[in-house]
Amino acid sequence: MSLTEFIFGRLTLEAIPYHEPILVATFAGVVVIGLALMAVMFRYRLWGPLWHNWIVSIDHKKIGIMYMILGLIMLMRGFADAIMMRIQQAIAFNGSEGYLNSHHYDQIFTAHGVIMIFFVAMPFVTGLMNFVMPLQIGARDVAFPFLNNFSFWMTVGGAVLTMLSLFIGEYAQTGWLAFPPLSGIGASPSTGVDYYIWGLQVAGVGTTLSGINLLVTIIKMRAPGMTMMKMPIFCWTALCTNILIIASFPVLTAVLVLLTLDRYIGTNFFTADLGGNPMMYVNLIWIWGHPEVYILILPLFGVFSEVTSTFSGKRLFGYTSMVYATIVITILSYLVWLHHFFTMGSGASVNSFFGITTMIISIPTGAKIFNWLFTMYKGRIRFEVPMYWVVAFMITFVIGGMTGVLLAVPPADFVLHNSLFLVAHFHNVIIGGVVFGVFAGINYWFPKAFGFRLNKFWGLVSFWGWVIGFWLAFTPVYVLGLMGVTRRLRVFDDPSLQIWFVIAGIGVATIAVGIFAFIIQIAVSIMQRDKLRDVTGDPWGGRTLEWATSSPPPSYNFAFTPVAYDVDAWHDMKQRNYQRPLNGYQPIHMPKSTEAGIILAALSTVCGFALVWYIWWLAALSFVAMAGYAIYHTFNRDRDYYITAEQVAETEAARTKLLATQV
Amino acid sequence: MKSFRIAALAPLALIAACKPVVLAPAGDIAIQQRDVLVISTLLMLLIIVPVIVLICLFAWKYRASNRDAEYDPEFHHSTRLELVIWAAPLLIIIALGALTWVGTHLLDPYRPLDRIAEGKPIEEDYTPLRVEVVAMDWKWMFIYPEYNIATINEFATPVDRPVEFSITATSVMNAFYIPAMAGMIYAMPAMETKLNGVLNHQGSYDGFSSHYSGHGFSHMRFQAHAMQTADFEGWVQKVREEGTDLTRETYAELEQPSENEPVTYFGTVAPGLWHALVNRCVEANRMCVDGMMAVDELGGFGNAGTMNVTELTTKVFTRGKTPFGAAPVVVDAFCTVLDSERVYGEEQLIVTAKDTSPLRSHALDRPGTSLTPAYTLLTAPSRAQAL
Amino acid sequence: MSHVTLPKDGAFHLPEEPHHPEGASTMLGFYIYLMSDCLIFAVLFATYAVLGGSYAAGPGPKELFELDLIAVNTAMLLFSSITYGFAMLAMQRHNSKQVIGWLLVTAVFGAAFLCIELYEFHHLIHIGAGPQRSAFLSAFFLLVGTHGLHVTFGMIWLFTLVFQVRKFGLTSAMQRRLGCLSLFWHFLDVIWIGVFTFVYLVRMV
Amino acid sequence: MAHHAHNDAHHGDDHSHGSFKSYMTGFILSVILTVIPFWLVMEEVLENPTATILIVTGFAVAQIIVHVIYFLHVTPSAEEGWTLTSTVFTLVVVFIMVAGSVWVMFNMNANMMPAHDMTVTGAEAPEGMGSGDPESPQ
Repeated sequence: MSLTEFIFGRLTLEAIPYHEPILVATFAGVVVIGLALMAVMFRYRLWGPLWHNWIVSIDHKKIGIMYMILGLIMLMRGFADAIMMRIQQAIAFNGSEGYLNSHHYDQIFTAHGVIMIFFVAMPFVTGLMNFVMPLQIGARDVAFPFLNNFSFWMTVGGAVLTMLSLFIGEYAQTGWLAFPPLSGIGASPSTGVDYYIWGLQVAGVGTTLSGINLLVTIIKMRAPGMTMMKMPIFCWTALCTNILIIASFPVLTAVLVLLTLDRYIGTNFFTADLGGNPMMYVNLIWIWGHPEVYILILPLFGVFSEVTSTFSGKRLFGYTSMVYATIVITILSYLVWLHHFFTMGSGASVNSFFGITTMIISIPTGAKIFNWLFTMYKGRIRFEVPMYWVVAFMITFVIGGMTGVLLAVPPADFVLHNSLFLVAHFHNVIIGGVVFGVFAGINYWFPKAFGFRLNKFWGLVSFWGWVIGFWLAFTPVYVLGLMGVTRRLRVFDDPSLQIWFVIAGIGVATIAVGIFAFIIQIAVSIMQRDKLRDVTGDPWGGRTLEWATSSPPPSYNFAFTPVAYDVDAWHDMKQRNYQRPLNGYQPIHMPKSTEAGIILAALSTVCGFALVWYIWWLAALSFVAMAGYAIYHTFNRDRDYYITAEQVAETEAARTKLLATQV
Repeated sequence: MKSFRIAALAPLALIAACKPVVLAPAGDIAIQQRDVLVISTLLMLLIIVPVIVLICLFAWKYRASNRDAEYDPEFHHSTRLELVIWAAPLLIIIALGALTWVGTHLLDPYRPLDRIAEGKPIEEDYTPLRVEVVAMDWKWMFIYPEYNIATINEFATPVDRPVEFSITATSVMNAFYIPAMAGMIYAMPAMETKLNGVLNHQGSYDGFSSHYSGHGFSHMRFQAHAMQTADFEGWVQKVREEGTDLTRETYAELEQPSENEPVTYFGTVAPGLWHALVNRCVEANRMCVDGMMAVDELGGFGNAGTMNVTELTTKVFTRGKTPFGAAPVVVDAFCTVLDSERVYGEEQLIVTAKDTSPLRSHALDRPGTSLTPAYTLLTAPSRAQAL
Repeated sequence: MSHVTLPKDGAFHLPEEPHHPEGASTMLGFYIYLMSDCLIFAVLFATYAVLGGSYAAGPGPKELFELDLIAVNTAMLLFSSITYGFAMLAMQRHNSKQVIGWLLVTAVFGAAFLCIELYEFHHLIHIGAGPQRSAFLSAFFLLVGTHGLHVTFGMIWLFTLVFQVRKFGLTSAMQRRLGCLSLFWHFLDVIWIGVFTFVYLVRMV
Repeated sequence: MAHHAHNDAHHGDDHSHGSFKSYMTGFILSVILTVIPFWLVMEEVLENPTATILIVTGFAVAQIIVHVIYFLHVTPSAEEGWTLTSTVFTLVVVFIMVAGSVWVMFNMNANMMPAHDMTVTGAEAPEGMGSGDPESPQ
């Protein structure tokens, strides 16, 4: 081994893809934007505030917001991948190879899937839970505030590793679940799969810990009086989501470890030669993969419930059956994983068992749809932006649900599996469920987070862009699926397919309008913030506790710990003429910010990078540093402080003054 | 769903360009699968359509500006309504579940056909056309053991003759799919999947891999020709005449990754090739996977099993050199009993597996759990005799 | 906090800041972490169950495993469990010297366990039955090795705590940490029951 | 099982820590439950391997329960029952995962693994065990 090999592992200058014009242009763009941002930061001396108020902050609200920003940034990347794929598929006909070679194209669809699930949907979901849930249960923060910060930065670390693969080396060319033997060292000897593995492992640690954190928060820190059956429904869905996270992400971790060992030390878990069995990988990864689907959708079910009930001016219809439906979905989601590989050939009995369990899940899900429907019934529906998203969701999601149940019928799955019909189905439920829900949530809670509403006009432009774009993009994909077109194809022979891909491309362009309008919506709203200001803290006539405090909430959330007597605790308080206390404040015990989270996460990211490139000394060094720093951190006993009663009084007095201007 | 889509897209007048092969297939199995698909869709539309209508209706009727609509903020519970809410989807799912159970068993790809088309049951002494399919990087190989011929990227069958595919892959996972004929099934290295199907109409149909398998995946396509019996005989003759010999050496060359492979014919096929390639022992001096499994079932090969490996010298797509650990190895075609005796002495026994019951069968009639083989222990003299 | 008594007058807030003991959630949080760790082991057990018979014409358990060694190993871990229990009892009596003493005894048993395991692994690799030989051996090394790795981290943690108990005394934070390590240590023993039963004993019948 | 550590104001959690008696009970039970299966297997006490496997498994389950109660102190009252709930939930998931994987993989293997129902006798040996190549033995 030469010295350079020792120092740099397999990292050489060739790893930088300067021969790929698209990547070079992207890189140049990133550098320019990055430099501009840096310049702005220095110009306005923002580094200090950014570091102290955000990066090391352990305030669950700020961490929640940072998760949302991460999700948004990664959405841009994932969406850029989507556009590139759509263009390639729309032009690669009649002998044309399109503009992407297979090496590049295969990375794009892999990255698109991984990024959209792990670094868009997951941060959005975690961010919403982080921001909203502690407020809804009347808590001051989460159970383990430091861990929360650490989890966030681990998620960022995973995203960084994934993004690095754009400019140093390559990403996996295996599809988003990296089935071996294709992801084995023989078929994928380069760094792609290693980036995939370590990116997910680093982010996975963050996800699991955040799951534990939020679960314990819900169990331990609910406001007095808030029994389990008086919890807001969003908290229930968050509870079940976090249970699913805790009970499924370890499976992903373990199965990726198996793949890692096959790739790094030549074990034989999934190789075909020495007794290994690649089907075991498929089996295990879907044991994680199916609950993951519900991790993504359940919190959004909660969002839809809150939004429907608020804007219909009614209590949620069938709260109890909603709760039980959520619990049933949680447990059933562990019994259906095989429907992802009916066509692997496990035999009729196994297939029909898993097919039927899958269908059973649609019963509680159907019940939920009906519950929302009857919440609207005899309500007084105010069509603000979040409510638009709800109605669009309900219509879109039932169709996505129907095609999903269709795919759960094994004989039908045999002709539709891996086809574009399947692709259309899961985009139908993930865009129609998760993305619509996230936008409903953002529009709904934005005033809580920042103290002013989002502009309605641009919100509606964004809404129509997404909804029309979605149907325009994915109806043709359904049709193509029925025409027997399979997924992940790069070039096509049959010219009659082209028109459908072109329509799908137009649809994606329309979605782009929706995304762009969302950014404009935020920018316009910031400019019009005085006009859109909400001083009441309760702009929508909300029903749950988060609307009881100011917008944005103070760092301690509630000056006094609230007491809940009803599911709609805040609505109950308003009904019974609750008067906000104006004196008698107590000092509040709060955790202190710490930089340990970002340092540990940075070290693990370095460790992951070193492992990708076989730079063993760096991997060992960063691992030892990580362990050492973690131990060092346990010696730190300066972890909390008190917000004095005077400071609380001052903050609350300012709010009293503001509220007075309103009346 | 379909009518919805048609309605949505009718103005674009694109339906003419749409050839939904999944909805209008040419093979009996695919037709039955299509029927299941359509029936399930209709069953679900029973509930989906009213729900969508109600969503629109309620959203419109109870809008805040409509002051005429009843407003009852306390209406949040109704036992009767909730019973209906749970019961309605439940009933649909019960119907669908029954359909699924029956459909899954009847249309199991492992199950031999019992009819050629609707109203045309299979006669008793009918043997299906056996075709052995190999998913390679990135092309398809079809071996016809009856005729001892093979092709690359072209498949032909007589119309109305049931076909029994045995499917495997050389390196990574693929899925074998002729949408017009029957559903797909995975093709995996060291595994053998089965698919039964039939084509009822003369013509050429698309076939391809429907599971992403690497860079050449997009071009991994072939034509499936359904021809009249006489034409099929002619086709076989053509393959025999135009084809070269498929020896183990030719096969080893074919195994190397290549894209856009043209249609190629082989007039003869090396004996035992299919067995060897499924069991990953085409190359000399490799132990076959089934042999390994037979040994494993009897508890492995003992400590002698630590020395019956040899370094993997040829480049194999599925294995590679890892940064840690020794170079990849393969199991030798066995050290002989004499080798074993030389190293481990007399008491090391070689055992052989014997299982006369069929190991696998079709889903409907799997013969219980007869997976335990009977053991035959060979003593030293009989071992010597055996070898 | 849900167990705080509600104000009798039906007020919508608590006049006093409720006593919110520091780290009240730590033990539950850690227990839930252990449950997630348990699922990692479940995957490894499942892998062993599925691939455990694939010897690839190599050696099987009967040639490779030595039950005498495993019995000794099991004893080591079981002893370390009870000595850790004694450390916890000493902690309840607020006797930090005894706590440290019992922790060190626990560490000795833990180290013995690790040494025996390393010896076993070394022996297997030496005779050519390393994790690369067959899927069975891959699954075996990974499952037993992961358990061993956990014990190793437990040891590092244990020494950290010995040091911290000396430095800080048995503060409530230290008691909580000792409690967490107690859960971790006994949890590893529970996993080991699965290992010696399903990896070794059952396969030697 | 003792709960005197319950609601100990010093550390504020309600996780009990056990007493000398409970630890010793657990330890002695564990020793018994460990020694018997080892003895059964090492001395090959029973003729029937299936019976041995079942008994050994039974002892393992019993010992796990003993550990969980006496060492991990999981009881219905600890942490308001949340530890018990999470333990039960975890066991359910573990069961689904392990049993499900074994069931699924058994079916897959039965359907797809190459058949090896051949009798290895002299003449067929190279065909079955070796590569089928005439010069197979080393």
